[in-house]
Amino acid sequence: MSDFIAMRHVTKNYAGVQALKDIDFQLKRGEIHCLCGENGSGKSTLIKILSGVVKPDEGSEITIDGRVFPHLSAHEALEQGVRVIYQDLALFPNLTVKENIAFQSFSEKGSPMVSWNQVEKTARGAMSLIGLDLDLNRLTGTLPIAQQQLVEITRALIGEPKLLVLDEPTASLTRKEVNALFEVIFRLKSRGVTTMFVSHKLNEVFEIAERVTVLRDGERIGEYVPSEIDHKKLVFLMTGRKYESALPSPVDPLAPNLLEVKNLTRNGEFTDLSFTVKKGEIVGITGLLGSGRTELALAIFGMTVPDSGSLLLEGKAIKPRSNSDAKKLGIGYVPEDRLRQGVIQAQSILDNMSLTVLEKLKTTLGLLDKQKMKTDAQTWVKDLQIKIPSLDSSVKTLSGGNQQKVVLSKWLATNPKLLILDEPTIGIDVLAKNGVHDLVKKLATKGIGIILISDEIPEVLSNCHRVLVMQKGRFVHELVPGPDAERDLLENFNLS
Amino acid sequence: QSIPKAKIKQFSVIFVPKLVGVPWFNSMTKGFEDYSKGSNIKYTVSGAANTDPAAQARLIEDAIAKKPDCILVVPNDTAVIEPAMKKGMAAGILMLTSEASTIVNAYADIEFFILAKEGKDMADIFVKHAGTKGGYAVMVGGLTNQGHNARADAAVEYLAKNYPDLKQVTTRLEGSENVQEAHDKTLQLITAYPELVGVLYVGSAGPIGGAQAVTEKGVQKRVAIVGSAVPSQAKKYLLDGSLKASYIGNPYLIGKDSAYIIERMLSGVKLEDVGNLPQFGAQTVSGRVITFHADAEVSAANADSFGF
Amino acid sequence: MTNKNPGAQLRLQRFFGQNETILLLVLLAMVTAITAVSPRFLGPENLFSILLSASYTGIFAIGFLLVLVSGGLDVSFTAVATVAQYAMGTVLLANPDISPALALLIPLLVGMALGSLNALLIHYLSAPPIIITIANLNIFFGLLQFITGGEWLNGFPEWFDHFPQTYVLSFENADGVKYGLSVIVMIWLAVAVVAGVLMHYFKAGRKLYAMGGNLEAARRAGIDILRYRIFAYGFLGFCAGLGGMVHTLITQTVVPNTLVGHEFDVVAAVVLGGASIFGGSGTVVGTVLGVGLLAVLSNALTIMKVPTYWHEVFVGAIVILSITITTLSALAARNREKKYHAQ
Amino acid sequence: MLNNLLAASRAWGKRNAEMAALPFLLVGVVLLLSVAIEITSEGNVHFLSVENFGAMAAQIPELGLLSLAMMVTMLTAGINLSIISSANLVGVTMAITMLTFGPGAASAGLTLPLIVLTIVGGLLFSVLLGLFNGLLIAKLKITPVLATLGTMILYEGLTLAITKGYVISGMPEEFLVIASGDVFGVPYALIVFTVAAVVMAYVLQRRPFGRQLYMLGSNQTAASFSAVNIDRVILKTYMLSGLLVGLAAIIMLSRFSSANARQGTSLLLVTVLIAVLGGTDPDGGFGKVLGLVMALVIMQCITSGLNLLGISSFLTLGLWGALLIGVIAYRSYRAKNPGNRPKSVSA
Ligand SMILES: Nc1ncnc2c1ncn2[C@@H]1O[C@H](COP(=O)(O)OP(=O)(O)OP(=O)(O)O)[C@@H](O)[C@H]1O
Ligand SMILES: Nc1ncnc2c1ncn2[C@@H]1O[C@H](COP(=O)(O)OP(=O)(O)OP(=O)(O)O)[C@@H](O)[C@H]1O
Ligand SMILES: [Mg+2]
Ligand SMILES: [Mg+2]
Repeated sequence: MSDFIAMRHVTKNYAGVQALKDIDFQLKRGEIHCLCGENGSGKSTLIKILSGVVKPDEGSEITIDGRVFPHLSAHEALEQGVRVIYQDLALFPNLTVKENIAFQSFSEKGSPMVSWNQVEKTARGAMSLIGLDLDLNRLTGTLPIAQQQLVEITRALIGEPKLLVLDEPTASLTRKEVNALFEVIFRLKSRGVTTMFVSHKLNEVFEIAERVTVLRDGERIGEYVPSEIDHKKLVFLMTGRKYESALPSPVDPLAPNLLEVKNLTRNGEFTDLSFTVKKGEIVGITGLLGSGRTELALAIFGMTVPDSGSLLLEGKAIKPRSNSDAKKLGIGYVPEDRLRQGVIQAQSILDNMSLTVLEKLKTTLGLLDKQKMKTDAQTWVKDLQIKIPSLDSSVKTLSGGNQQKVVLSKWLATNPKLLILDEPTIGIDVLAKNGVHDLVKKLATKGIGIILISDEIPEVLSNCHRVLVMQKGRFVHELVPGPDAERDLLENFNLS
Repeated sequence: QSIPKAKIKQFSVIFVPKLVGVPWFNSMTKGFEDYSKGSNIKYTVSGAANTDPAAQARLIEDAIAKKPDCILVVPNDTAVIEPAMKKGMAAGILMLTSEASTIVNAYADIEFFILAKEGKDMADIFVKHAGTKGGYAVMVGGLTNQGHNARADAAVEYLAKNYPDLKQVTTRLEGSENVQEAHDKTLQLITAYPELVGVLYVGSAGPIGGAQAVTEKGVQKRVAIVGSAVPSQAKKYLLDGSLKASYIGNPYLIGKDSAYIIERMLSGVKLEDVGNLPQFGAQTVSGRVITFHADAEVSAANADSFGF
Repeated sequence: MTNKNPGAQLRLQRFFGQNETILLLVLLAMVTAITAVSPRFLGPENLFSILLSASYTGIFAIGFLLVLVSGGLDVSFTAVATVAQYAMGTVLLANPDISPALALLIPLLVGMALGSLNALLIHYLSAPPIIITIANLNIFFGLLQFITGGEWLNGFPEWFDHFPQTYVLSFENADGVKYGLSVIVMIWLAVAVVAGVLMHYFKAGRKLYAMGGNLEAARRAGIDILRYRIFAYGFLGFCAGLGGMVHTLITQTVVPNTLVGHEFDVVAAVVLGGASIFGGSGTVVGTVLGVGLLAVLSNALTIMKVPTYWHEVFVGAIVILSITITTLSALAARNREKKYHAQ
Repeated sequence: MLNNLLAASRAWGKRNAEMAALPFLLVGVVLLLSVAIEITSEGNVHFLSVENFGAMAAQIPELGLLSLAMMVTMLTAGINLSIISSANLVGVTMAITMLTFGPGAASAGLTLPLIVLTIVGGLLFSVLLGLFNGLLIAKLKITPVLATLGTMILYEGLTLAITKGYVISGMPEEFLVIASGDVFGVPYALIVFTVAAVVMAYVLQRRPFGRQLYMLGSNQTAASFSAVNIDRVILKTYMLSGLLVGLAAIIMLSRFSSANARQGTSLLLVTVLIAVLGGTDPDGGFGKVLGLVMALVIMQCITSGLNLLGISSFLTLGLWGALLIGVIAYRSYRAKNPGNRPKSVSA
């Protein structure tokens, strides 16, 4: 099989940051090729160069079907059949679903006019390819993030895709959607379409990849066949280190209830939810997309008001009306959308870390104690092992895992009794993920009650004391992680 | 002539008009300059790009820093510039104003029309064309334009006293600095008030817009358009009868006579002793206000003689 | 609420929740109220004159809409219009025999050139458009006034004179005077229709919406951002030139400081028409309605015999009120959609 | 010694990238103007003279306060287009109060208490006007441009309705002292501005509210998820903007001894210009008082300097625009080519 695409000597320097160093990378026609590496190892950059969004430095060379380009333009890449689903979605929130899906046809030569019939037909056809059924006339921005991802995937199937690039497409998908996606990939493979795939969920890599290229710090480590390496080896190749993960230390069965949720209902979101969290307990909540887990979290965190039911914290009834109420009560929430809800990217690490505790940092004059602000932040940086250039650097210079730790530290600084973590490891690499998991378990030993919301079954099973399964706004199952847990979930709820 | 050149005192005068870049003040400045050609007075203009009174006060303060011999201000708002004028006087500058008879902090104020006469003349001309019965409206350039308000007040007062059957249909309108606005508002007046017999405009764009409006509606005969239009612009409308009359002074000549007054004052002559003016002749002095009357009726026949 | 036909119901709600529909309802309510107070308002003569006097603002607004939709902003268009009309006026006075077509082409070209300059600066300096265009407003207007001394232009050739009184549809009133739909209004409507078709039926128009919705996504989708920026700002420049030309045709004069300073009148009309100040949304129909609403208001205040001193209070209050209504109904619509789709 | 100084200045420039060029620009402008004025005026007039500094000192406070009022709202990614019309409404209200009760108070020897009451009332009123803006933005979710565009027209309309277009003048002498008086040659108004600027700098940098305001300006959603009460910060911001406008109104009223509906309208866009020149990001989240003050002084030097040179105010307008574009071009160049780092260290 000849190489369909060959990238040679690809180098990229972002104003002093060496994102890629002299990378060679090949794709064979019709193969499924995974790109692995830690956060910031250059995966997205390589993809953007291939799609013509980023221009590589002088000396780089890209060959597609025998044609040689020193660099591509976005338009040329599309013409060559390269379709990319970006990590940070690239949809037009103000346009309808059908227009987003068929948008590529607007760049084709031919009539300068739009044929709306054609747009609708194209969109419908592409959706049927992956068995999607969405209101074509809905504005894309009003869709939940998972459905937006599906729109993005559908869009990539328009025209004559020769190469489908997926940059962490499964980050916000649950197993059900992931399965559907894999099916699409196999179907496309049978039509000769090549797939390039990036994921931090290594089990998925082993499930689907035919070849794996590993990047580390912008350098190519090598190319492997999955059957020849295992999970641990791959992690080692990516990080240059070995790691072990431990199960959470057991909860004291006599520990008092920290949080009691009784018959909590919010119309249209969740119904009649009751559960408890003990001090030092990690309760996992998993389920399908749109099952209402985030909504539950927001209600406990005071950002929405439930219609009925009650909340008790340490035995006392609470009714947080806002998240500052919740904060005062000792509740913290790490939101699911790190980039939009979690960090303030443009601002400094110091400012992000102290945002929740500004009132506590006041001196007698009512002014902020900058010194205390800094020393406190330094302590968190050390405790959570956050890798930062300096406290004054903006958060956007950090990798995903370190950004997530900044969010965590912001809430830990409030000295919470209850911490709700909503998808805390989306899009962060194995080591960072491991770091977050270790941290969560350590916090539990200090008596903090934790609610861990996650789509990743292995994540909840290996980090929680107890797992609740939610569907359509109700709890449908409860289990304690054990040898049969995984099978149980798969068989009863199609969750793997 | 035998005085050595170096010993001739050079006087510098800064002219601060309401705003720069409009024909009226361009023409007035030319009057200053032409009068002073070959004399020992040098004029510079320092005007704002808009009629914001605050901006003008800033300019006066800057002008004072330049330590000229004399500053002549045509204020957008007399009250606003008082403190700045006071500063100038304290700095020993001959501070003068024009069109600001109520000024307190100035050595003299030059008025180129007699307000009472202005009111009477405008009113009389208006009545000549609009008749003595019915409704009329008054439009100024801007509701906050104090000079326009004063003239409008004078005319309205005179009309109210002498022609009781002529009634103002509504409060003063604004838009007389903008042809389109004057045109639109005039049309609205015609629509809203069937009893309308005429509109009196203070502000040079107003009469043009008004004339266009009555032409459009074919009511030139019924609604008299009278106001202070720029003669060169007005001529066409005066000829076709849509503009009945214009009443305005000649800024070029006003500039020349103002320059004359300034020259005399700079050379130490008291205000009372200025004497007859080269262009407009007689003047009266009362307190610190020196007044001559430059405004005259513009007709199709004499429009060209105004030179602007 | 019944669940018989939720889809149809939603569609109905969508229609009534639409900004354009709400605006139209507000406009109709206003017209009814005004007519109740002063029946003269509703006469065809007055309505045609409202259209005529709103025409140049209307033309500016269409151009402004395009820039807004593309995610940009431009407050320099009044200065561009002034420079354009001044250029035309100067040429006309210097060569009275110049062919009308050529003379009328001048402001359009000047407008497009200056508009494109805005686009180039915004693109290459990657600077906020509002800042670049405030700067250019000062540069364009300042230099024009400095160079020309602000002299007024008038006394244009004969053919220039009668333009606004050329009617497409004409009637005679009781006095036997002709009135009707002026060509100038038709120019406005033509620009609106062209823009409307362009925005909805042409790929170029959809690309502008895309850029305004998500610039990075547009870049990744292979849209040549610079080209479409030049297109949007150039089109506004074109509209500014055209508006300036129309303004000169109506007033028969060029007075440099009449348009500058009235940028916010146009901004108010366009956002009242439902265009988002952050780009990506807005329609031509909404914009025309927004312009209409403000034009009706300013016309009606005099006709309703409201004392002049209170006019601005009314305008301010109505602007705040309409924006509140459209903002709140947009929020309500979004919640409705969410609820419907959650079912 | 010199090296330390250089290093310190480089560190400062790094920390304050958005205003790093301003000190040089300021020095450059002053030098250029001094020389140009010296030459053209043949030594009669000096840029670096007591008179000129006096003139500039008189003009800086009101423009400075208004620019601060504009800047705080821009930090939250908002804008306040109603600053000028608020100032006029407040000014007119205060003027009418003093004129109405002035004679009575004077005969009773209570002029001073009346003035103090008027000032306090005026400040409260302007905070209220700001609050109204804040309510429209925070509670009704109207975008700041539109909300303040509406109130800009509304407030001006109210002032016009009150004054019928006439100017209200003749404030008590004791009130005029605010603008005309000085201590050791420093005008009171300048002191007011300086104090306001220093307090603002502290509030923005060192009060919890200030930090929240910046954070909210960068990413409102994330700030709200961090338990920042968004509505309250926005309300406070616009009230603070109102308060600064109130101070400007007092100074304007005292400086002109009069108030009317449309004073200072030409300053609106100038305040935006000054804020941006001083490094405030119109997209929110960044900007410092020090930068604004430097930009203010630069603008004032240019305006006054060009006036002294006798240059047309239209050319000055054009030069402002060119200066702004120049500074933005410089910043954009620096952003694309940061530091004097060699192109590739590792290669
Ligand atoms: N626009 C940019 N400007 C400056 N540096 C950048 C830019 N984009 C990426 N980088 C840097 O280049 C490096 C590689 O980034 P890239 O996004 O390719 O990593 P990645 O492997 O996709 O990471 P992740 O798994 O977190 O998505 C990182 O150090 C990143 O900070
Ligand atoms: N497939 C779907 N069809 C219709 N509405 C959906 C769908 N998925 C999600 N939603 C709605 O979108 C909203 C938010 O979606 P989101 O994906 O964040 O789910 P969620 O409630 O946070 O649950 P989870 O955390 O389990 O994903 C929910 O209110 C849900 O009703
Ligand atoms: Mg990536
Ligand atoms: Mg969720």
